[in-house]
Amino acid sequence: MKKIINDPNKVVMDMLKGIELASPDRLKVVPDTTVIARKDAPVANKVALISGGGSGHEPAHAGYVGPGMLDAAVAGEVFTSPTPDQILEAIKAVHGGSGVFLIIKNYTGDVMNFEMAAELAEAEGIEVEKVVVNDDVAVENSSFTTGRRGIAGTIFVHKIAGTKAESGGSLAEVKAVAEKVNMNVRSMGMALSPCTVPAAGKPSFVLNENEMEIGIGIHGEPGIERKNITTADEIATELTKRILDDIDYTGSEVAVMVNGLGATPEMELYIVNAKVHSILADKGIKVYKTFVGEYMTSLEMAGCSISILKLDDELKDLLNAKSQASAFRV
Amino acid sequence: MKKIINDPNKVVMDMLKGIELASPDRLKVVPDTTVIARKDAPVANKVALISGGGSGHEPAHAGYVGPGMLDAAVAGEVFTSPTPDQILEAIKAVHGGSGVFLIIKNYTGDVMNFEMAAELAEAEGIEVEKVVVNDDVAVENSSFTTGRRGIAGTIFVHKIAGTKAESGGSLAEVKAVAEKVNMNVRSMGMALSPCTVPAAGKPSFVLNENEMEIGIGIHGEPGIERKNITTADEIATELTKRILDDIDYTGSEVAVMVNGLGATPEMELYIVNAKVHSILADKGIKVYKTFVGEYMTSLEMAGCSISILKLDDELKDLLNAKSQASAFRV
Amino acid sequence: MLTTEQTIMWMEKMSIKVQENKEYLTSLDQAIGDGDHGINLSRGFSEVVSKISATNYNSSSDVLKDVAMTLMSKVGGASGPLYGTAFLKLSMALNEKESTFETFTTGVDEALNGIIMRGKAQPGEKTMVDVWSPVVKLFKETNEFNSDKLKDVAREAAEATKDVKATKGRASYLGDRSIGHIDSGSMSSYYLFEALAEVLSEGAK
Amino acid sequence: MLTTEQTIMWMEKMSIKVQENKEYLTSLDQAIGDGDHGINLSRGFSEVVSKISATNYNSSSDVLKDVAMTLMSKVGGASGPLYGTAFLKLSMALNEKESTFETFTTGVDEALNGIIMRGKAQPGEKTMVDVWSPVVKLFKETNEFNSDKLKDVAREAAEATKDVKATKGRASYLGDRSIGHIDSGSMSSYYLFEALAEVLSEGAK
Ligand SMILES: Nc1ncnc2c1ncn2[C@@H]1O[C@H](COP(=O)(O)OP(=O)(O)O)[C@@H](O)[C@H]1O
Ligand SMILES: Nc1ncnc2c1ncn2[C@@H]1O[C@H](COP(=O)(O)OP(=O)(O)O)[C@@H](O)[C@H]1O
Ligand SMILES: [Mg+2]
Ligand SMILES: [Mg+2]
Ligand SMILES: [Mg+2]
Ligand SMILES: [Mg+2]
Repeated sequence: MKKIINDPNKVVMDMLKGIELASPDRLKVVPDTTVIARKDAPVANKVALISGGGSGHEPAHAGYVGPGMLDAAVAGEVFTSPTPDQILEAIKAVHGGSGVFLIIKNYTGDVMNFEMAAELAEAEGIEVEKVVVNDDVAVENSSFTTGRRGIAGTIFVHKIAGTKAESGGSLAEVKAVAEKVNMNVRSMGMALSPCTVPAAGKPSFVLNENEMEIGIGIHGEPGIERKNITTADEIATELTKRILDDIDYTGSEVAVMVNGLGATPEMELYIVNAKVHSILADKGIKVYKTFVGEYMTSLEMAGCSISILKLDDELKDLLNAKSQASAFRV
Repeated sequence: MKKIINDPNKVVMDMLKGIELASPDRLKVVPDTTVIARKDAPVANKVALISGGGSGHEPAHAGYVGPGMLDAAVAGEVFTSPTPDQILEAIKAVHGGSGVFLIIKNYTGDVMNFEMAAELAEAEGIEVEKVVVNDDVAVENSSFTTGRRGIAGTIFVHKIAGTKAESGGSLAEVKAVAEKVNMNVRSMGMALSPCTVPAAGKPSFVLNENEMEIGIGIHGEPGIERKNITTADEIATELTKRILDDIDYTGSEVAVMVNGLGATPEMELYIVNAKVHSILADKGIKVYKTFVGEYMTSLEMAGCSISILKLDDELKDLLNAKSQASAFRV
Repeated sequence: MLTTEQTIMWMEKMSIKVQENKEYLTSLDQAIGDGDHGINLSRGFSEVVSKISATNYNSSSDVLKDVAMTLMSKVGGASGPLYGTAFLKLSMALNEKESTFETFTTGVDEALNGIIMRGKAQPGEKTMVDVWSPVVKLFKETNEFNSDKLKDVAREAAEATKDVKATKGRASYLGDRSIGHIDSGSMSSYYLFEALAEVLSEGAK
Repeated sequence: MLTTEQTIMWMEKMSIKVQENKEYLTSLDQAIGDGDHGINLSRGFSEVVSKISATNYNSSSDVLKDVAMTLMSKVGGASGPLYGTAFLKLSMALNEKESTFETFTTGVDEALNGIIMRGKAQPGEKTMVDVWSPVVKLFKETNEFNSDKLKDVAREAAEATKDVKATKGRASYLGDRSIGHIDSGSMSSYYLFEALAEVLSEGAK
């Protein structure tokens, strides 16, 4: 394992220190917690948004804290959902009197820990609502199983629900628009190489020189299928097809996100982006806005995911508004 | 070689297409060139700024094109300086009547190609000035050799000179402030792993599991020294020491950039940042602004560089002004 | 059936087993999950041991309540809330009651119900439920504690998860590719019952 | 000394050598540079060959001018401007003059001066100058073309760069670690003179 770290068991605390020092005017670590909050939190009379999950997905989630997006991000250990007490600390730190909205990615651990925190907060009289994001079409959406995962499409929820809250939306309105984004966003990813959890010390799986994993998650889990590596165009085509098979985007306007998983050069993401645009153009789907970069990573995994969000006028306006989070530019 | 590409010999063209499609409202590819320019170029009566170099350093340089930074970026083949004719195309595309300013990183190839382009432009009656950035303290600054390289500190030149030009600075003023940044910025990098030029198909060098290279450039060249890998704190200490040995920053305010070379998780960059801040605090050097992320990469190299810029009031104001380039947030 | 001291010994033994098998548990989770189960439990149970060794207890129930709260706030992921809930239910069942085989049986039954309530997995979905459920059955079907039987049942149940296709937890994302690997949470649950068996059979000597 | 046809053959031969040795040149550049020299020249000389095979020429000088312009606009990096300048100077020296051994000698001398003017390297700094400079010396010291001598001098000069510490070009960043590797641009310059020697000795047959 080659990493620029001090102690594999202290990476999260060390990172949080570095994040706070990088943006002392904008962010703060809530003392004795793993919570990064807006410097000016709690913001009175605004619905407060909280997201989070395991660490190792940077810039998710601290990079999305800021006016127009999240009020706080809760960092768990690497790839491990944060615990209810930490999430509760976040809730208490940002609650401004208009309720708290939790953006949860659909993993058993995340859902349980956030729900337990919500129960604890409600016991203290704080109104809490949530959305469970499940945009990953690699996994079947069945009520008999864990269902689809939440991956990079979650960033669109942060942005759109965040802007709704910033512009005075009520808890119910924020929840409604978050659900709407979740209903309309689909993602799928692939990897060329695995990643190594610092405390584990060895890669999560092994791929041969000619292999790739399709339908990868963001926690170093193996994907749904192992294949011979093909061209960027074929990869973009396969991922996009799986997404388009899942909802009908015909005739609509969309936002596209080509997300790098950590080690993929931006050059390659732009090459994928070119193909995604040409596929969508061929199908008469109009791209309203494109995001190319690292938004939701999996440590140093090489690979990418594609997310497509179907837009209407409300979503366009909310997506387009300026945000001041460091990792999301519009 | 594992890459998400179509044809190793067409990566630059494919990438440029993807960049243009991602930001059709802000950027354009000058037809039949490898030049990315501001959509509204040429901007009348503004000094036009051009940077560029080999590809593979993304977001450098197209990510810095936008109001308040560059007017155009010229992309060469991977790690290969662009040719004079392409640079000339960029000059002609952005020249708005107040002269053109070239930001060149100090590599023999870049300097020669940009200078030849400048000569051609001057022959066509366009006034051209330049700065040759050489911030890398890994290499000795000798007039008998090629001298220090230009690496991530170049981004500070883009921003500060760019804002000077945006706010109406003359060609001489833009040059003066660019020189001032170059005089006051120092950088040094290290790598945990090499990178692979697509057309070469194999990595530029090999490092054992316990080795790192100190004093690495941004083209997959070996560094100046190979060592056993140590902790993030020791790495940050070594790089920072080399920088502080080179200029006296005592009592001054500085901007810090912790730059990822491509495959390094943001988590690790923040861990390095925490140590850099504590070193500077110990020395009584005040950090005015911090930038952590991927600013000047070397394909999928794992590693980082640290840059420190000594600030005065003029540089602070220019650094602080908003820019609309996609890869640089203030 | 379980004294305060034995409860503490149970947790200490479990902690040792988890540390010793940290890499094995992690490698099981790497194969079909995200590779943190050993790390998570090792962090959690060392915190448990430091907590309970620094505190004086008057009952098993109090020990188990601290175990529950510590796991809940130090483990995270899926296993944190699940083990946390299990120990909380067990603690509640033993609260202010004499610790007999019957109360303990009720306790593990309620712990299992807690896991099912939180995680919504049924037996056969390749989760720790697949170990807890036959263990509860064993407790219910017998009327005194049998260390060897407990170990056998738990171990066989854990190993049997190998042939199951996961439909809950992270391994479910793999579909058929989850077959052929033991579930990490089932293996750690086996260690838990093995530790209990060892503590109680030592006590019996 | 060099007919228009021979000039074209020279470039074709050079292009073949560069394609054949593309990986070798790249590996030389990987060791102490950035690993693109073979790629750069292969791209450049295939463009040269397509350009000159699609054009009719009346003189060596015109061929070489197109070679220069093509390399200048297709190679980039350090070697693009340097080879571009070299061919431009050679073309200028041969312009409207009879191609004799003397005019050609003047041409390579001016090409070398062009390389030095652009790149500011002196002999002994581990760059292509280390090959061009003994080659020019050979031309000046003899009064007729000698294929074998030219090949020998150029090859020995290229190989001798192995023991030199670089002070110009990218290899200079490595300091002492640059010793022990042949300079890639010196090797490609050797191919250039080898190609010339082969064309002219074939012509001589
Ligand atoms: N819904 C569930 N019900 C019961 N147990 C579960 C459930 N989901 C996961 N588990 C158990 O948790 C274990 C994984 O724990 P751990 O790796 O610590 O958490 P995570 O999956 O969040 O990384 C699995 O091996 C499985 O036994
Ligand atoms: N200043 C210089 N003068 C003469 N030749 C040089 C100089 N710098 C570099 N070279 C030559 O150029 C070669 C490298 O070319 P190439 O790899 O194509 O360019 P780059 O170094 O820009 O990647 C070196 O091997 C050396 O022979
Ligand atoms: Mg986990
Ligand atoms: Mg080069
Ligand atoms: Mg796990
Ligand atoms: Mg080179």
